[in-house]
Amino acid sequence: MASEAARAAEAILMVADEPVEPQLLAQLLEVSPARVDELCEELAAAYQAEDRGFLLARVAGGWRFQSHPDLAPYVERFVLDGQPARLSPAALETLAIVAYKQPVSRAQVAVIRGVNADAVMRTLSQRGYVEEVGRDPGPGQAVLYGTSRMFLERLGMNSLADLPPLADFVPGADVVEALERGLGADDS
Amino acid sequence: MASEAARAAEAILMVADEPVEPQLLAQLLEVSPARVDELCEELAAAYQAEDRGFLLARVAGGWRFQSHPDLAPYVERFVLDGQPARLSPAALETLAIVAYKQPVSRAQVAVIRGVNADAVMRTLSQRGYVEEVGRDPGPGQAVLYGTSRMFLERLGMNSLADLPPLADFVPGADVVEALERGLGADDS
Amino acid sequence: MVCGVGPEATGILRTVSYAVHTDVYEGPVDLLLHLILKDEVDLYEISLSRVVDGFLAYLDGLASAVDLEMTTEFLVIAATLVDLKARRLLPGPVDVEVDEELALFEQRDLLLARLIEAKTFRDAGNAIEARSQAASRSWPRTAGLEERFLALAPDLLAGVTPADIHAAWLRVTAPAPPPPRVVLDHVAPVRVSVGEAVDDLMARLPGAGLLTFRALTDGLVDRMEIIVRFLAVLELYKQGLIELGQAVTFGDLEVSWVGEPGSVFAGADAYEG
Repeated sequence: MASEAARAAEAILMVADEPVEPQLLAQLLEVSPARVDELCEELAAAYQAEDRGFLLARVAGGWRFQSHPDLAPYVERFVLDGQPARLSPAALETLAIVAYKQPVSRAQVAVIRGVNADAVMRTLSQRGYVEEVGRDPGPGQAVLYGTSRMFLERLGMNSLADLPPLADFVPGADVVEALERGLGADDS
Repeated sequence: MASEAARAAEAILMVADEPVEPQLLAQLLEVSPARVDELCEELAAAYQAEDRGFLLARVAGGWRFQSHPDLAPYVERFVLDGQPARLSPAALETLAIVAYKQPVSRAQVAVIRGVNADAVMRTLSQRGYVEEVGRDPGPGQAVLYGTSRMFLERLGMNSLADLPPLADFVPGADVVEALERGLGADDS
Repeated sequence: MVCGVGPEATGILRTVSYAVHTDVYEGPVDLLLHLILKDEVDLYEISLSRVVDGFLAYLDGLASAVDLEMTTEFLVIAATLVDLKARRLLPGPVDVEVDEELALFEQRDLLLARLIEAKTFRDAGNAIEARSQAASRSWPRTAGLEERFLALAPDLLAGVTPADIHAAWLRVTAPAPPPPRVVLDHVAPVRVSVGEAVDDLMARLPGAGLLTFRALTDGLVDRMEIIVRFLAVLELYKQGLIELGQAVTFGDLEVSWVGEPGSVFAGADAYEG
């Protein structure tokens, strides 16, 4: 017999239209947030063991039901909205800078990219991936940007801590060597 | 091991906002409508046997997931405590765009607001303030939205003509001046 | 000879639509940088000036609809190429002091650090794309409340008046701060081609003996014009018409005329028109 709290969590998550935070679930179920995470993890494991066509996932700070990625070919045909258009390489690079350096101003992004970043930043905020998160306290009070909740949802991540460490992308010795050769460093 | 068709049905029903007719499911799963009903009945029985907090029900000619009636007290608490009590400024702005520009697609709303409007539009339509009023005849056949009868009632209006007309907007003196300059009115 | 485009390069092909056409190379400019870094194209063999001139002509041809993203991408790559090429063409640290050698290393390290940073974020961006592609295979449940609970839900329009809707409309359609202008000042007004810059240098240098690069670019404020001028200097250096020197690290680049009187610029025909 499933526990009342687990069943209540299933019922609430079924009518929620966005991820539900463990704190809220805890308050509604009268258990601790840690217990909520435990319950939801048990449920998620059960669905997986039963080979269900859906999952319970922790996304953007909360729990939500979603379709199993295996079944994308079927769901695709059902969902009328097309997938959002892909981002250009320049936009992706800029998004990565915002994701890892946030909060960050447009000027700071421009310094790293070596080019004006206004157009790309506008695209990213129009698509809902980045948003204003504050103002630089220094002179000029530049607008500071960070990634949005939608960014986490689109990436299926619970929090920014789920981003792979930036160090993973620092080029390896072979690439650095090639770059150095390009700069003529092997003369000496 | 669950059958592919049963899993696909679970995935589709999980992401559907409304009951899905067996005919549509049959087409997507490439089985007969009778087989769809059989599959869904099996799934519904399994959820019941597992004592889940949700059920698969046949409603209004289609199948849908919904919360188990047993757990209504929890869901009610979620509705009362877990949902915002008023429209956010962003939602109000979106509603204003739909009110004045209807019929309008989500993409058009996003362009006017400058940010993605999907989540807000979903809330507004779930609350019944806006509704589908047609499809764009152009390619893609985007869903077009308008305000609902409930919107009029809640705002105490008889018709959209009761909205303050946009022409009431009187541009400031500087704007008028700029317009006149632009039209060459100062030549005379 | 024209370089082939290997399959590993196809990922780069989509990034920049401006193509380079020179005797040694034809293809997207981003790929060119990639190949140079892989030592598959000799930097000496590429006429950077033709790449830049071609791009400027291309921008002119576009008239109004300039793709800002592509333009800025090109400038980054062109600047990196110029930097790379300058480092190869400038006299090496033959008998410099240890201090100066260290400073040279530092300078090189700075550029290297920038390249590594750029590559790091490009790869991180690709990882974000891969995650987003994987995540997009799952769709969230968004069905929301069943009808029987809707009556319980607080009326979000409580207290909202038609005037509020009107005010919200005015707020959202208020003239935004002027849309960021597509600033092409750094590209469009440059009417001086590398060929013209070469002509100008050929006119000034023989009589002057030694001039600093600073003096040669005096009065130029536009970064692109300075780059064009620098490319012209490099072309003359390649022809053996000038010597380049730098008395102090980070000091002024000195340009001295060593060509015979009456020398003509051999590559001049490449710049006609």
